[in-house]
Amino acid sequence: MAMLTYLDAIRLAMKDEMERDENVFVLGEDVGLKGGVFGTTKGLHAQFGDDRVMDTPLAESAISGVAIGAAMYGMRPIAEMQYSDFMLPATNQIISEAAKIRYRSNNDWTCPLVVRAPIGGGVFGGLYHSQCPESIFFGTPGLKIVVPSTPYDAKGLLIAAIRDLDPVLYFEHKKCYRMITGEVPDEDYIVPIGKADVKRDGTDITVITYGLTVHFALQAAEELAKDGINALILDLRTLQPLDRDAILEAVKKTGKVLILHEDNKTGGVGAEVAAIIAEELMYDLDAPIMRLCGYDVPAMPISPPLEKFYMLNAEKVQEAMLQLARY
Amino acid sequence: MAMLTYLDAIRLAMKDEMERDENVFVLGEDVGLKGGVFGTTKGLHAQFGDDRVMDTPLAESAISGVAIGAAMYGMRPIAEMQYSDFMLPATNQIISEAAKIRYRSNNDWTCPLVVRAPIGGGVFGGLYHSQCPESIFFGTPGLKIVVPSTPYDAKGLLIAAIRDLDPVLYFEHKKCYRMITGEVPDEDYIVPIGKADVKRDGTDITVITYGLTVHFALQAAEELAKDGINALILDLRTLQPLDRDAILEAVKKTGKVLILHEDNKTGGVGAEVAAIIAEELMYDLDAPIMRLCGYDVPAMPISPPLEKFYMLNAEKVQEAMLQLARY
Amino acid sequence: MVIAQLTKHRQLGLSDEQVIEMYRTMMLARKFDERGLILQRAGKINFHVSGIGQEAAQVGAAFALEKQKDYFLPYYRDYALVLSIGMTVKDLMLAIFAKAEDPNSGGRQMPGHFGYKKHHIVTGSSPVTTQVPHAVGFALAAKLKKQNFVSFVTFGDGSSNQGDFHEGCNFAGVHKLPVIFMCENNQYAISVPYHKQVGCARIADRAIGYGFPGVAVDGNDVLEMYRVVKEARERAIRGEGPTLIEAIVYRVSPHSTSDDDMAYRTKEEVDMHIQNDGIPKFRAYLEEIGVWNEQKEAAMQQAIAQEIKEATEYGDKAPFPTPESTLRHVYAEEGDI
Amino acid sequence: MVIAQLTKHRQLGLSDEQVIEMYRTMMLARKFDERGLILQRAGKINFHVSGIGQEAAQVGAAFALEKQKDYFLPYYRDYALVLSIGMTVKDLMLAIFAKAEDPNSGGRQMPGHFGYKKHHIVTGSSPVTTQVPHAVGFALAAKLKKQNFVSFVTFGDGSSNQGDFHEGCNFAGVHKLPVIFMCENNQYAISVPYHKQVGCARIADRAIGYGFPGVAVDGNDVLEMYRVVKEARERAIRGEGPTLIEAIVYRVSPHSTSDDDMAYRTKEEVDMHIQNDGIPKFRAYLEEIGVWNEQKEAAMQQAIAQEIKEATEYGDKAPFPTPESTLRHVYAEEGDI
Ligand SMILES: Cc1ncc(C[n+]2csc(CCOP(=O)(O)OP(=O)(O)O)c2C)c(N)n1
Ligand SMILES: Cc1ncc(C[n+]2csc(CCOP(=O)(O)OP(=O)(O)O)c2C)c(N)n1
Ligand SMILES: [Mg+2]
Ligand SMILES: [Mg+2]
Repeated sequence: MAMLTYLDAIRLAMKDEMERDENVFVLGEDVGLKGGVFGTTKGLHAQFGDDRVMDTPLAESAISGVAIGAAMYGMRPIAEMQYSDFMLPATNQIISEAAKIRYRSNNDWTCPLVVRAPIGGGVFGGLYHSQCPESIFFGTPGLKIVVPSTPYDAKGLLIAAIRDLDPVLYFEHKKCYRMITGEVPDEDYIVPIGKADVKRDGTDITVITYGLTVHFALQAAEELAKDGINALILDLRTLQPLDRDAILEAVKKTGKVLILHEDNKTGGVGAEVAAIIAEELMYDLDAPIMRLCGYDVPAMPISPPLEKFYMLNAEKVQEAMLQLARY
Repeated sequence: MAMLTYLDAIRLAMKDEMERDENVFVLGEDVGLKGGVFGTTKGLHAQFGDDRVMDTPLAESAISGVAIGAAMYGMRPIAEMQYSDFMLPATNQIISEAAKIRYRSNNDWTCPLVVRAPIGGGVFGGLYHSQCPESIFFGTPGLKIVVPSTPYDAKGLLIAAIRDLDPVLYFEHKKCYRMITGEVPDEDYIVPIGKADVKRDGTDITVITYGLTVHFALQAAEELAKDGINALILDLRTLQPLDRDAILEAVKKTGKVLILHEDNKTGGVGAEVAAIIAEELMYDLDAPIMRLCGYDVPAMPISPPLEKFYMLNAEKVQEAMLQLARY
Repeated sequence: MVIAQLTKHRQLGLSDEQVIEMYRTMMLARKFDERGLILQRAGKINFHVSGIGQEAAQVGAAFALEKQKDYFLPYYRDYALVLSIGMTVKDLMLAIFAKAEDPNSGGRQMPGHFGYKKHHIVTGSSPVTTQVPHAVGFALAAKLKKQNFVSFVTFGDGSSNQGDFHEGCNFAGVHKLPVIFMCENNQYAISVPYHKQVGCARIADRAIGYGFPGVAVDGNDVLEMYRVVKEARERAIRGEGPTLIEAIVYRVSPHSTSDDDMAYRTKEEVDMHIQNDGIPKFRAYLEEIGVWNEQKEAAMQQAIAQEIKEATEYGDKAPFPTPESTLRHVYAEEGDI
Repeated sequence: MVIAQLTKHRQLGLSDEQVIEMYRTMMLARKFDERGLILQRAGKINFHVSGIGQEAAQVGAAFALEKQKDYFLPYYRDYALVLSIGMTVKDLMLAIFAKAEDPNSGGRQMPGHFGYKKHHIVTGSSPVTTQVPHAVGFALAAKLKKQNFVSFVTFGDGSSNQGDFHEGCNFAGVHKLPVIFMCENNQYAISVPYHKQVGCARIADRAIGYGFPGVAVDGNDVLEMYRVVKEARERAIRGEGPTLIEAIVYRVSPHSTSDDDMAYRTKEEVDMHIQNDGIPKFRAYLEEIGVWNEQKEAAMQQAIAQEIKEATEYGDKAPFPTPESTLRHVYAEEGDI
């Protein structure tokens, strides 16, 4: 066990997997000498060289498209999108190609690809360095989507993604990179894709969330515990395929649910989670299904008071949880 | 009043608006001499010439990007995507640009653009000529999204979209083009964006849907009426912004709701509709919120038995409605 | 051996048997294609997209490459190409009838959407030009794994205006990857003629913008196509990077069975181009050098007719996939590797 | 007038007043830029992206175009460009302090994301190269509405590898639209040097693939930039179509205040290029031809320092937007047109 930052856990996962399997390689903008604009590939270029830690031209459709070709050949590419905001030029390659290769070839060809992309705001990045693109790709069958909240999950999910036989979108929250540290095993392990995780058990209300907001929920839960309100915090970890059983079990346990995410509310992952609950547990609910999400604006502005207004935080989450508990 | 096909209604809307406003023009692949691969622009080239009915190079990002530039200047472009499946190369221009121009410029610049794209299957088009892309763009603030089901709505919504001050995605269902005919006023009218429409009133169950499946629901409702089951059919018409009030009212009226769409279930528009209902009407519901949607597979295959298996139809819808009524 | 010295194909290192096989393959593709059109008109299949007029370019290229070693990323008109590298008419018939046994997609995709891992034919989709970056990815794998294969990708003239063409070519140019880009310039993108589609006179010239050679070739000259692609392959294997080849052809058929081309071009124009058909030209060459004659032609035609007849019957009778199979292979299943 | 005959700027049709104004604008941009870096280090602002070393290219181009008539689609290093066409240092300061009064975005966007309809400066985003098709759209509007303006768009060397560059250029080439594409080739895309980024030796050569002229220019030579852009504008207005201009410059600063460039290049390399700075070169020219001297320089420097000081104070003190304003202008509001 070692205490690592979320960022180091991501880097270590790539390092370990590249040492284990020579088919694994990283490509993206500035991933080489610079080690990535956030430092997630620092040191990898020195260890593995130009070919396996490859600086690419500034062209996301090519980064993903070339990675798809290499994956079909049998490589295990990790394609880094510098910011998830800049992943959209690659949408066609990801949704029309990566997601459909196994299906359209009737299982003859496969695309074991990982696309890593930093998401989220609160970093004074303005409209285009702060977005959460989950809802664009969510609901595309053929893709898997994961979003770790802790260093343990970050490493375990990335290793699982690299070893997965299908394309996986790996969204990492910028704000967690250096802010979140935690224990990470030294030995080889994975966090299985498709399994949510109860980050805090509780009896009164259930919060279902993922990514940065997991931490807001946990902080809020500690505060509320002082007033005897016991919150269960379920970290989805995998957005696609959703862990239906874990969601239903977590809701059954308390009968009250708050769905929480930074991505804007309308059409977000939370809508599907709410729909699943409404389909299955109507009569187990003691309160309406509540959602606390980003505002429905194109993206968060950079001006400090506006970013603060947009971003969720422990206080806003606590308030919503309290409201639900009091319902 | 004239009896028109859905396809003619679309063409007439463009013709009338181009006659009314010289800033309106159409651009896209094969929209000129050929009149579009489905014939939606037939005759327009002859009437308005090369410049206003413009064949473009085979490049969707340019079609939308050039249209965005022209719209910012003050033109009213109608950009045709030959199939919505081929709209994905334009995702970055649509989501990063069109949707954010007003917001990011703090209301200084605007983007009054219409993007028309044929959606849906049942036409032996295989994976890439049958898709419903709504869920990719749904939930992107700054965009409006409409999907007509009748000739009346097709013309009225397209005219409203062309006159709208913001970017509108106009999705037309291929299967409706020639199959659906109806009365269309000769005089100028619009169907307001953001307003759903009760296509059939009822008291026992509510079906919320849009596009082709509206017709399946209506046929099924007629059958069920024979057994004394009275279904209310709400046609959303506009997916973004959703007509919250109409949705809630329609559900209140019967207490039982089936959400129906051809797009695959997970992460579809239906999830948001279900979430809204679960948020607001928990205690007015006499049955769990039910969804009947496309399967969660990458896209429908072309082989006839497979396409038939994937596609919804009046029978499948009737069965679901009956199940809900019996609940 | 005097003659031999003089024949172009021998100078190119092609045996008489090989050129005859090339001729047969072009004819086989043509006959399959014509049958496809008939089957569609007869209502036996819903759709056919034709490669008539592009066979010489495809066969010339295919024979310059190494089957089962190089990787092929064809586009929807490449019947002659895939027939040259292992696909059979039976395979193609199973595809156009959308039957379970179709090796391309198990009847899931439209005709012309090729894929067959056994033959290194990479699965393709409908959105044009997405295969170009994929081909670059295969070439990158060759470099990373130090394998001496090349990847070969085709696309149309209109498709060369997609961003993926530019991004893929530049990536390959920067890293000098062993990939051959072949544009089959048939002068139209559905109804849009070349001059309304492409800003420059020759698509081959676009290679200048990526730092590698671009060559325009008469796509009706099968031996010239062979020569140019062979050279490109040798360059690639020597580590000298990509080549862009523009095969100048003409789309003789309408865009597809859904298209009425008389809405945007004249019969005269089409007829004029039919004169340049590469198949009779090549037959004339073979007869001129004495390796072909009436009898051989008749025998071959009969064999081809038989092969197509059997394949058609097989494809027609073969079972459809089961409806529930629609739900399979979205993700790896237990036991998939 | 003997001298006059000889001075390059007069031959180009520029008056002494104009070249002095060009020099002042270059210097103003440089000083604003240096202040931005200081403010960021001082923690007064979060982020600054610098255009140091690209001022001559931008000013030379801007002065060859028509303010408030042509449409400008700048990229994030174009401070000197926007200052040449109506933006003030005060406007820029309001932007870097992200204040409500910022005309670019009301404090919503990062610094360097320009937009000001009054001055025909078209709103820009962060995803690179999306502005290229937009510029083509403005040029298309000029053609459709028979207006005699041109659109002018800039972008970096790395950005010229995006699909939108290719698609936009080809569209403009096919329709011979009045647009000028200017690539500010500063040799790097963040840490990636030109040779790992672009497959060909000269980005200007890519114009061949779109059927219009491409010209590479020394971006430190403000008068040469002026000449080339002026010519391009005249071609565009005559209906002869687009021009691609490659301004060869060097990115003197790190990519942004978040970047440590010493991780991927050496101080020696940077220092060497600082020698070619276009600003002192231009000052030398002005002194040589006798329109400039020490005193004038001192006076100008003082005026600029004063202007920047006042703008900084104004920007610093100006109010932020209200938090709730976050929710506004997603769609047109009552009364918007
Ligand atoms: C991205 C995309 N846009 C549009 C289409 C529809 N479409 C299919 S083929 C075609 C024309 C292709 O022309 P070209 O590239 O010249 O190839 P050709 O058909 O002439 O061989 C079009 C527009 C598509 N398949 N993909
Ligand atoms: C589509 C997209 N991908 C990635 C980025 C992140 N990014 C910002 S600037 C930059 C480098 C741009 O290089 P270049 O085009 O040469 O312009 P320069 O910054 O050198 O002036 C990158 C990769 C982006 N803004 N947009
Ligand atoms: Mg063509
Ligand atoms: Mg640069």
